[in-house]
Amino acid sequence: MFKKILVANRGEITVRIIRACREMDIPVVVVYSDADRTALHVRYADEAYCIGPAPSVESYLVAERIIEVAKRSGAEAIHPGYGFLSENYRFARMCADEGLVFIGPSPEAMESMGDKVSARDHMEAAGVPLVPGTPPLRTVEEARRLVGELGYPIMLKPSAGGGGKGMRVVTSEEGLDDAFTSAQSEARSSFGDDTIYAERYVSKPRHVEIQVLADTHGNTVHLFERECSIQRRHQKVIEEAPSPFISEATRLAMGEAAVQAARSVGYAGAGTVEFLVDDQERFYFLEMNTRLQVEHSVTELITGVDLVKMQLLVAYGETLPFTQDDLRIAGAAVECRIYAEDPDRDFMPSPGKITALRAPGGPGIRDDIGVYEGYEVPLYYDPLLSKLSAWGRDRPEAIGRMRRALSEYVIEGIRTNIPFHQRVLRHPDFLAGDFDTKFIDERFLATKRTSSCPDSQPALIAATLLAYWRDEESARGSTSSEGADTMSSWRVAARQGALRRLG
Amino acid sequence: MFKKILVANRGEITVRIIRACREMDIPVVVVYSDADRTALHVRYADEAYCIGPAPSVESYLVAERIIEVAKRSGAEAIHPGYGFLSENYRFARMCADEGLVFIGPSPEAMESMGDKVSARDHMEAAGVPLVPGTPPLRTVEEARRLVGELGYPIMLKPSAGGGGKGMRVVTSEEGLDDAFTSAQSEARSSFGDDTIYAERYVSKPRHVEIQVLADTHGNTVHLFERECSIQRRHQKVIEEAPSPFISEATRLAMGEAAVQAARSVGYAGAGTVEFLVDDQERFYFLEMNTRLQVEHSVTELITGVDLVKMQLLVAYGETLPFTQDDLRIAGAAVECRIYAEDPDRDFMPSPGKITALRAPGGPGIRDDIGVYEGYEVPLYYDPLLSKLSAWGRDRPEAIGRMRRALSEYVIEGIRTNIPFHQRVLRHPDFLAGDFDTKFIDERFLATKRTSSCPDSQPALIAATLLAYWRDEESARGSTSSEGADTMSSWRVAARQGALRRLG
Amino acid sequence: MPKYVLNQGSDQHKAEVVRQSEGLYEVSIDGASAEVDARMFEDGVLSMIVEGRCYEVHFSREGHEYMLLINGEHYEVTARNHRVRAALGSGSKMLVGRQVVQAPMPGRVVRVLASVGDEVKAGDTLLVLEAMKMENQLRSPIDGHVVEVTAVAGQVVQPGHKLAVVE
Amino acid sequence: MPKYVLNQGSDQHKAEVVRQSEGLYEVSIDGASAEVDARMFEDGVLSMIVEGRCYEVHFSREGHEYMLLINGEHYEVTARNHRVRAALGSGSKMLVGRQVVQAPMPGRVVRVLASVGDEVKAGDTLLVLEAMKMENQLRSPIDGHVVEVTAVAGQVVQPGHKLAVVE
Repeated sequence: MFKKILVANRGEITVRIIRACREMDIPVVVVYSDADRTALHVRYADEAYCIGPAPSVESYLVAERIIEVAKRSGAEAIHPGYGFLSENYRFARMCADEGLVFIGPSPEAMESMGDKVSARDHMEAAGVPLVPGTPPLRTVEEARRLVGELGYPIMLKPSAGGGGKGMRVVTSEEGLDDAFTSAQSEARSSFGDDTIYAERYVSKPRHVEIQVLADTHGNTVHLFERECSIQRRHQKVIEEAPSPFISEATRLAMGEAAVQAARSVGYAGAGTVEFLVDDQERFYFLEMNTRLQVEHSVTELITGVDLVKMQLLVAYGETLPFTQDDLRIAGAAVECRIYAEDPDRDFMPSPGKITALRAPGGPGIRDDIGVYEGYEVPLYYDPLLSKLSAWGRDRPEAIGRMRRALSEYVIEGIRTNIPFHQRVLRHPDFLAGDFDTKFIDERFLATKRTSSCPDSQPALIAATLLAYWRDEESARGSTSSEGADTMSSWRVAARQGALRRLG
Repeated sequence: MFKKILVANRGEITVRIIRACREMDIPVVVVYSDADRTALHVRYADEAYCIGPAPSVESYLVAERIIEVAKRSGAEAIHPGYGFLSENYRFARMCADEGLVFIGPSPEAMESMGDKVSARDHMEAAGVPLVPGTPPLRTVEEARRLVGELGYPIMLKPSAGGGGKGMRVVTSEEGLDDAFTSAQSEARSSFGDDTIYAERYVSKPRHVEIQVLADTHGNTVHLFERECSIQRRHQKVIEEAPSPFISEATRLAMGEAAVQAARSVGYAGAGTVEFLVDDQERFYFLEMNTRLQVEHSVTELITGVDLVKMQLLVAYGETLPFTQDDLRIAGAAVECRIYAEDPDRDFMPSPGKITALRAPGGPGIRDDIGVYEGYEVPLYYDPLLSKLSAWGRDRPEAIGRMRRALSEYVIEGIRTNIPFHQRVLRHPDFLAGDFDTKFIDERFLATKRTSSCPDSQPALIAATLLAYWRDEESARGSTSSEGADTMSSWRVAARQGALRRLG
Repeated sequence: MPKYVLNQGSDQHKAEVVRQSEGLYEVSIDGASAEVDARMFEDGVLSMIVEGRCYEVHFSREGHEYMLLINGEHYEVTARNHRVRAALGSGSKMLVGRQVVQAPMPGRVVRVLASVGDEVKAGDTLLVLEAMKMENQLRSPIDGHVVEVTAVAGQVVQPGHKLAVVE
Repeated sequence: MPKYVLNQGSDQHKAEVVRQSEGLYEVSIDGASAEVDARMFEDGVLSMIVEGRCYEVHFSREGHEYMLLINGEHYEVTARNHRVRAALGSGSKMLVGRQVVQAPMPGRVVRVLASVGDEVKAGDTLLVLEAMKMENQLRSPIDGHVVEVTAVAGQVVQPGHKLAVVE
């Protein structure tokens, strides 16, 4: 195995990779920006080197500097994590040129999948399903014939432009003539081009992705799907595996398609093939992520496979220690991304100092954290604090454990989206598995929360006691003037036990 | 399911049971002593009632008071945890008399298994293997004949007395005559009674136990074994599942024997049948624990079954949701008991205040904790702070994860046995699975630690910096006189960030 | 006996506190009193046992307003003692007059949607600020007119930087 | 320049510290110097980066002796500056003379093994104290004779309670 590796990333994913290496007795070198000397990944590493100022363009994205640190420290390979340089095929090529192993697929595979058009072409050639469409429709008659072959419902789209202009959903042949005429005229007036084509309308779209793993000896397997339809503004926030929606037959077909997709570009390492699935369980290729995903833990929980260790094994040239037949789904897993953001204020980021932290534990709970108590969450990077995952023998048990764990999670000093997760995990549509990618934005957040307030009485009591203690404290003169009496100084007082005297 | 239950215990096991109930939406009532208002189980409960002073004989062991709280609060059932009243059949009977469900087996089953002699009789009748022996041996000739039938090696034991006096290990027939004569004479002079009998000598004994689970509808299954031979002074400290020692055939035979043992007393609920296993993989009944075990988590990790939830299900009268055929061993798990004790000072208990706490997380790690940062570990109870468990696809991965997690565990303010666990988990005999119940006391602790001290240089640097900061601090007069300059006040200073100014 | 006036949404309550012993209080809300065993822990969490029922209360404070998180639900309660209340008069929380919209955190102005003279409703987005890799909409705190826009798209701002004024 | 004498087991080292900037020090041990980026965190853990290598150091202190835990290994190092060292003379840590064995924690005396007049070696068990459900052996700190035994089996003792004296 590698004698030493470098992780070119920060935060919880770097901690995650350090943990895998530690378990394999591989020393880890990390890099950090000026803002990150106190970051957890630096505390956990074996070696750490500063590579520049806080903005990532001047540190975590400077390929040359990272490669220099790798060579100077004697690291044999570089794990890019996700984000930053992880999908940059030029960086992968630079590593190879410098005699370093890039822990990921070949630069060629990355390049093929990195460009959307090239990726679609590869997929079409490999027989992986894409959203079906027609060539440009010149006349109403041609539209009627070709759309009839495609099948309803369809979406009429102008070849030029975008932004929803000129698009029309048509559910049956009756509506086609009118829709075609008006779409053509809108396209003409909007873009000066009335070329219209039709694409199958993906109704109630779900985002379901397949984890694949391939070695350099021709073995490619899939590790089943992750359901990632719980998204806010196209950002995944809750993921689970398996999907509560797709059938065993669809799972099998999607897994095979994903393996096919990976093989078609000579893929090696861990990757994810993302699909859109409609309400008829038809699936269409979206894109392939040529790296580890944030949500990889749910796959690890249902398969028992440590994906980071597998990445290292494959990068070192070893053969995958299992075949497709060895893999089974055991139970169910769900992951909540814990962000430093305020769900009550439009999910505004909430940087600052974590004054208290207690992560949940107990049966079925896994916490992948990147912060610690006393840590100042910096402003420069992604607000992901931790990924909380829960495993259960079935979906209800996994969700029950997640809710229980969320209720135990103490993060003080900054706001987090934990209350948001708790509300989603109590929502009847989520529990029933009845949701699509629009659920959070269009159904969940759009409906005003009806405050049932079961604990209104304790809230009144708590506020009374807090006001009482504060008054007692000012009566004793233990705090300064009202102006300086900010919450934070008051918190410090609580930490020093001053309030326990009052209690 | 029950509308509400009471947990008649404290510490991490009560937190464990609360978690299961929370996941099943069952409100939990707890009881606490005067020393435990601030205990984690009180903070996590739905309801909490004080039942008396700190000593457990005046609180956690007062059956009447606990039953009164259960009735007053409307709890329908009582979970006894382990220790305290958990194996007290009179308490179980009192519960039944008061219309409360005792979450455990029937008082009759508890009574049968509680008495060693009665338990052995039951086992003999049920065909469960006991350490084979002979009747009293009156003459050398009789000894030669009966011991020959039993098979060597054997242990000669005086019927009277104990403490090792008069005992002789005999490995073959040649040594028998001399040993028998001298044993007789020593027994006569020591106890005034020269009756001698022989028992099969259990060489290199291992402690392997089988988890069983039975419902009240006649279904009894086993959930495989736990290896518990890593003991210090007969106290288990590290447990794992499966045992690295026994074969599949032995596993099967032991499982069947354990089910037989449970059936023979009409057992319902979760229980453990403990066996002694010799180096030939012959196993002998030791005793049955009619309750949840401390080390139940390793079984949960390899089977995916939540044993506490199963206890609740069975107590409510439901049928087990699986049969023996549904159960499989998946991977391997190991547990370390984290105690407040100082491994460098003869494992002296180390009560006090936990000034900082950071529990490990990440893949495969489960932490069942009963304390929190700022908690004062009380003097009155067991020093078990937490149970740390690790799961892996195989034993080496589980051990690797455990070592990694131990290295992340931060518990400041008191001493813990974490360094002891780390040493055991690096020991070649432990890694090879080559140990028995005498390993820790006779081989591991008996050999002086050869301090390889790989990090001696950083230790010198750290001590220098700590001394330097302390000098700087006193130079500024920020601490009081030398006499008051205790470590704890210094720590408080560090917590308040004073030292970061110096940094 | 310390007396408080509590406001939660549109509801108003009267509260009283009597300290009975170390950690033990009698708290009455609108005349209904309860015995409360209350402890403040070092993690900044308040633990209460109210007549046997346990609550872990996470909280923060702004002025006299307490933001409480209990069992995953948020509650906002203002608690004023009689003295403060007398000084305050009506105690209304309505925002009136000139409102300066400031940057709540360092970031980069991505888009400016408001122009001077625009009529806006409370909650309308005035501009979009990018921070921590996320786009954040800054909204008008009141119904009114935009009287000043100082933010420029692409500009990097520090907390407290004036971005717009609504009147 | 602050200078220290370090003792680890039977080894003695000379150390010097130069503060270079916020969090950055040059520390030399026996003349070999290293640049050390050192931070004390709120959990009481010291984080050091020594020429690129990271260490998390858990520590406690008694007098001038530091008990350090680094990567799961314990180290005990005494660090004295020149002033302290001068006042101390030889600095030897040998225990001599009359030694009082006290209860290190509250507990119950389970067994008393030593009698007045017994000859004991350092490390011999004098009595057994039960606390936190565990039996704890209290041992003689020196080679010598038991001159006093005040502990009685069954007795409940508080920390600091005199149990025996060895000379």
